[in-house]
Amino acid sequence: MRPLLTALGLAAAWELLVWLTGVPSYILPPPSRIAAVLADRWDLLLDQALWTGAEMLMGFALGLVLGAALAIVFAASAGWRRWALPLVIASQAVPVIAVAPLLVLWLGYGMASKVVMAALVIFFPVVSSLYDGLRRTDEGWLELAHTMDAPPRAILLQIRLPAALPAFASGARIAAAVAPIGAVIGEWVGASAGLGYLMTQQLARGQTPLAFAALFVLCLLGIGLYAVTDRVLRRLVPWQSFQGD
Amino acid sequence: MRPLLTALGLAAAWELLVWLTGVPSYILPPPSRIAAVLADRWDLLLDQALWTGAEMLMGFALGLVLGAALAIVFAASAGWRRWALPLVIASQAVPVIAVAPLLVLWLGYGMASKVVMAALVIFFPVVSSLYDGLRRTDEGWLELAHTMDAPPRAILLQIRLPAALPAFASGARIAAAVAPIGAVIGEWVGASAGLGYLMTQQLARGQTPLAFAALFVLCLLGIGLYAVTDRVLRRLVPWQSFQGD
Amino acid sequence: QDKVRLLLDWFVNPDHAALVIAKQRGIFTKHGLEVELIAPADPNAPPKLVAAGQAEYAVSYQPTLQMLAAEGLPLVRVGVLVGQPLNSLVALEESTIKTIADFKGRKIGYSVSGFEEAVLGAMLESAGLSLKDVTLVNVNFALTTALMSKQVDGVIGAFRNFELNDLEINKAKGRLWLVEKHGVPTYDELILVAKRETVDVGRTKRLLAAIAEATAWIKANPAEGWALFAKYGKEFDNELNKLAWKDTVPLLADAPASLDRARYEAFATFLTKRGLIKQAPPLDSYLRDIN
Amino acid sequence: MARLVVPSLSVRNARIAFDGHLVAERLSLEIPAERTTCLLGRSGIGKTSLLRYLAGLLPGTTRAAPLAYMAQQDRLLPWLSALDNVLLGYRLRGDEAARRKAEPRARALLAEVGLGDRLNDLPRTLSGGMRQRAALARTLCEDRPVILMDEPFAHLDAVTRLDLQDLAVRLLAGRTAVLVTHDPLEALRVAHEVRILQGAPFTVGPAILPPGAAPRDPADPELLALQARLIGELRGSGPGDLP
Amino acid sequence: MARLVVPSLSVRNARIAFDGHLVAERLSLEIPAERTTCLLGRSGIGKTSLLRYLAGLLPGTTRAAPLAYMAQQDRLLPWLSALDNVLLGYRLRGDEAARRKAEPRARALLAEVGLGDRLNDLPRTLSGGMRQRAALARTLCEDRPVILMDEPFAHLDAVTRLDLQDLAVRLLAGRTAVLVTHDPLEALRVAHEVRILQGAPFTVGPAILPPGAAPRDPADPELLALQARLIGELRGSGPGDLP
Ligand SMILES: Nc1ncnc2c1ncn2[C@@H]1O[C@H](COP(=O)(O)OP(=O)(O)OP(=O)(O)O)[C@@H](O)[C@H]1O
Ligand SMILES: Nc1ncnc2c1ncn2[C@@H]1O[C@H](COP(=O)(O)OP(=O)(O)OP(=O)(O)O)[C@@H](O)[C@H]1O
Ligand SMILES: [Mg+2]
Ligand SMILES: [Mg+2]
Repeated sequence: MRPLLTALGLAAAWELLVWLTGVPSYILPPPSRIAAVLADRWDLLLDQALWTGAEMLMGFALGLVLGAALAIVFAASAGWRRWALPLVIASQAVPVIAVAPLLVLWLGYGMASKVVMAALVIFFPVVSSLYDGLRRTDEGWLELAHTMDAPPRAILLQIRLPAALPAFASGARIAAAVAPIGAVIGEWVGASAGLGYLMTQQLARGQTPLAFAALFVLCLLGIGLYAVTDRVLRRLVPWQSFQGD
Repeated sequence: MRPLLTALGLAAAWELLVWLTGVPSYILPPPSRIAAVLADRWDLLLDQALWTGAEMLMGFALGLVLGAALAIVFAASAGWRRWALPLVIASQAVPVIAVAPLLVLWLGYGMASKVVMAALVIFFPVVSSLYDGLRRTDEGWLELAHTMDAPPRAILLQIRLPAALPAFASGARIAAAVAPIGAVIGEWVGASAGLGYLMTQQLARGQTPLAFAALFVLCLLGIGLYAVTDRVLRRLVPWQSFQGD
Repeated sequence: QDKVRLLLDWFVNPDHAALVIAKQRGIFTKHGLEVELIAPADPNAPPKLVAAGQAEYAVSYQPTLQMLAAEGLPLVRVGVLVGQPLNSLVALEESTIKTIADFKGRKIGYSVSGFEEAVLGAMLESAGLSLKDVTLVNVNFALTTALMSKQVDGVIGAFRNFELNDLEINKAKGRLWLVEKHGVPTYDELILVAKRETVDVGRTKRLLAAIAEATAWIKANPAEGWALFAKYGKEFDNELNKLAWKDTVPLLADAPASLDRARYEAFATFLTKRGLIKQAPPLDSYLRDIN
Repeated sequence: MARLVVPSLSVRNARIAFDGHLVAERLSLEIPAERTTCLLGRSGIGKTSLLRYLAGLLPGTTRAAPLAYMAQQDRLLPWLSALDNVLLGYRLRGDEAARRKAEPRARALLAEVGLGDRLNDLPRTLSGGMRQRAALARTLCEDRPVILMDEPFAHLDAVTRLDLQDLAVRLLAGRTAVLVTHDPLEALRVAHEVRILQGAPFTVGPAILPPGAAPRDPADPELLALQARLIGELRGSGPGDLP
Repeated sequence: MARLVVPSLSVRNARIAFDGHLVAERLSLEIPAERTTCLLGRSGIGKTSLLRYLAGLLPGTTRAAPLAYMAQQDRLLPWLSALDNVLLGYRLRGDEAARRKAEPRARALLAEVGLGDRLNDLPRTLSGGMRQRAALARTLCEDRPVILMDEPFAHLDAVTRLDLQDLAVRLLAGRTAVLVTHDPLEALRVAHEVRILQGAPFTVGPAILPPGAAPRDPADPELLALQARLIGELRGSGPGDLP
């Protein structure tokens, strides 16, 4: 109920904004027009949304796994960290147009190259947050483990990792929110399908309302993934208290 | 010394990769060719790097401020959170091509529109992490403040906020790493200068080595900003112990 | 049946009419080809991928081919889809810009193609101006949007068969300057390229024959052609493509295998003079006459 | 102090439970005003829960009057110096004038608890007992009519403990104080009333009134006799979970 | 136990300092093997630091033998149940067979400290004293030749404390144990040797040997006399920071 009200309120505010600022509708269509397009072309949008949703989910899953694995490796080994951390940071500065041909060359035009590109965007918040969490473990626990003759591996997996789960959750939340744009960026690689493709195609030729309808669906995907992730993540850390709703 | 060794090692690995996979140099130039271009065109690259660097720093600063402010607002007010948090999440799903015309309309082709676009990418990790940190304050401290009749504002600013600084630092680290791509994305909004602009141009002309030289400089900007941010952030939380270097 | 991957230059649009119709009507199959059309998002990637062996053919542009050839990419032109420039300089009719000379001191938007400066420079010089007299802004793909919202005073890189229609749909009228009439040598807008070492002449012949046949059919049945094209994908069935279709059909090359070497010679000279290529590679290194 | 109304605290028909786990039921209790009441009871019986009930920290409870609550953990803020931690209440309430007025008292209190030369040190450089003393100083500096303290001297050595008991008696005079402790002798030294919690769910025993004025002499045979009685009562009163 | 070599601990010419703050210098100390040594000393004098030195937890130190260390804080892992916390050492060392063998002992120990019905509860649902008891069980479950404990009974009521002292005496027999406490009587009840830390930087006084076998009767007049002597020594021996 409440989310619906919020959505309606936001749409009204937007309609008002368009009306007040007099933004032409080929730049920012009013929600009423977007709604009309949504109603009219929902089959097309649904088709593309399925593509993008699939890319998004796969990229998210891959990003989470890859990010968590890398963070653990970094926490475990100073050697790896020294070599690979700069690479991981540098990877975030790489625009898709520079690597798109490379990805196609290695992975073909199919979904794989798109998912990999999406994961490249999505994995970083996870690595960074989790690694951050892993390196600020409570000293007391580490001392305890140390006096227990725990091997570093066990300390990492049984103490530092669970202790860093809230940090992981933080990173995963960011990852969930950027997953849709990751998928859209991925759509630049390889063959054309998906909401990002539809948007680019429509915008390039002035079909703004349809493009914004696609954008709206994309935003819904993002908010949905975030909401689900947020729920699941809270379960992940039952010993942690949360303020707010 | 050590970073230099790392860099050399990585370059060697890359050269080997290019050599082994036989990737054509118009798709992935070997570091030796990029180095040659770097040496040859450093003045051009420096010019563009200054632009992008400026956008990046301004976007980063704006992103940090905006992100921190929003997180605090969200933590302070359930009302704002309910309305604006979905918007903030949705904002991360918006590709630059959809908002570029709007930004240009409102801010013109100057630096402002690029910085705003960059900030839009950069601010999210900060909001999300900090807000996450703000909502998992130690219950004991909250109880203490409660028995002390602290007004919610004071609790937020004097207890929850300092306690969430490590979370803020986590977000800021991610923000620092994505700042360069933020700037490049910003350059999509009608640029005529900058590394991203240069890259697009050179890739279109088949001048891949120069494009990758620009990419290399961009990565350096990213790693530099990350390193500096990381240092500064550790100072920010002197009471927190850090494992690892 | 030969399996062939053909990379389009961009998203599917009426410029690709012959390819789409040949596929839809089974003309490729008739010529013993099983063609997969792949639309990328980045117009610059296809020729590189062809050079790297990731596809047999790509749709590209003459100037792009010549620049890439100068950079040493092993590409050859094997055919043509649109044998004349589509590129043009456009301003709003309602604006004060009536001649190219009126652009002095104005902003011109473009979408990176790699040679916009060369084309625009030549056009401006034909009117006594130079690139220094205007401000160039990369507006990426939002050419008409930038123009209509008056963020720029003109755009270069607008396709004559598209952007005017786009303006029209949005209730604006454009004024158009054709590049080839204002100091730019004429060239082939859309061509087919293949990898130099691996061109299969026989197969290419069949491909071009199929395209020629499709083109002929389209020109004979434009309305039916549109209906077929609109069925290729839900996203292609829109007002703009419908209008553009009408303007594009007459421009399709009747003889895709034809080759005008002089055109390439002249344009190479132009690119060299404009500083986009240092040294023009020999024509034979990147042109392959399939006939 | 004079300006504050010092209330008594009363619990009426209270129920304390944590998801299914019942700690107290139909509990009624009167804590007299301007007196120090010590609570004794086996570990895990519900002393902390009762204190939190009185402090209005349990869901559905409110507190009766402004109070200072010293928890079982020190709860020092790691980013504030000892002095700033002691002044935390004043900083949080944002009354700059009050804070300035309280500062000399905070310094004096820290000196009295033996941290006069550690004013500017961060908590992480303090020993466990020092942290507890800082928390004690923070609680006493709050200058509230009601003061609730949960094992405030647990980490202090025997001598320091005696000194700080004296300090507490002095500063708690005229306030309504509830003090949880595990040391019967400590309870007998400082309290006007001692109460024993027993059983699960717990009930609160009748008030035991040690003779004379606090702080009492721990070697007083009457006190020692009372101590033996208290220990005896505790022994037979576990929450049922000790063998 | 028999299989383990139980070593004595020795400190030779040690120096303990925290950025400039000198805690001990030229410290030499012999802790006898298979004996329980109790350390007494004013709050902040350096007991924890000495224990950490012995545990090899201070920079530049190493420990002499496998040991179990119970810190002043309980250090329970919040995501593990009480039982899993007690078995933490075995889980960490990854020896599944040993863990399975230790589990019945862990359960028994938890029952002995009164947590027999809280095996599967998370630490956050336990009271402060319960947490301390769980930490005690964890330390004793480790089955090490050397055991270091920092105020292990601080949060326990008088009765539970006596019971657990008995438990500790029983389980520490044959091991080298060092136990920091603030309660002189507790030290006298359980220790073979009691040592007092005094001064800043601290020195360690001569070993005081309570008569008879532990656990001793706390009402024994000889013990009470010794207690008075210890308190006297403590009183004159602050780290110089108490007024
Ligand atoms: N990490 C640290 N940084 C700086 N100073 C420290 C640190 N740890 C301990 N100290 C100082 O060393 C001294 C001894 O501390 P320690 O914790 O050993 O005392 P203690 O005898 O255990 O006291 P308590 O009985 O209060 O636990 C104290 O003055 C303390 O402030
Ligand atoms: N948050 C909680 N969730 C579940 N159970 C709880 C919670 N807090 C306390 N309890 C339970 O309530 C009972 C009373 O706990 P409480 O902390 O009040 O004991 P206490 O008398 O203060 O013990 P101690 O002397 O050990 O501090 C215990 O059985 C404890 O496990
Ligand atoms: Mg308690
Ligand atoms: Mg200590």
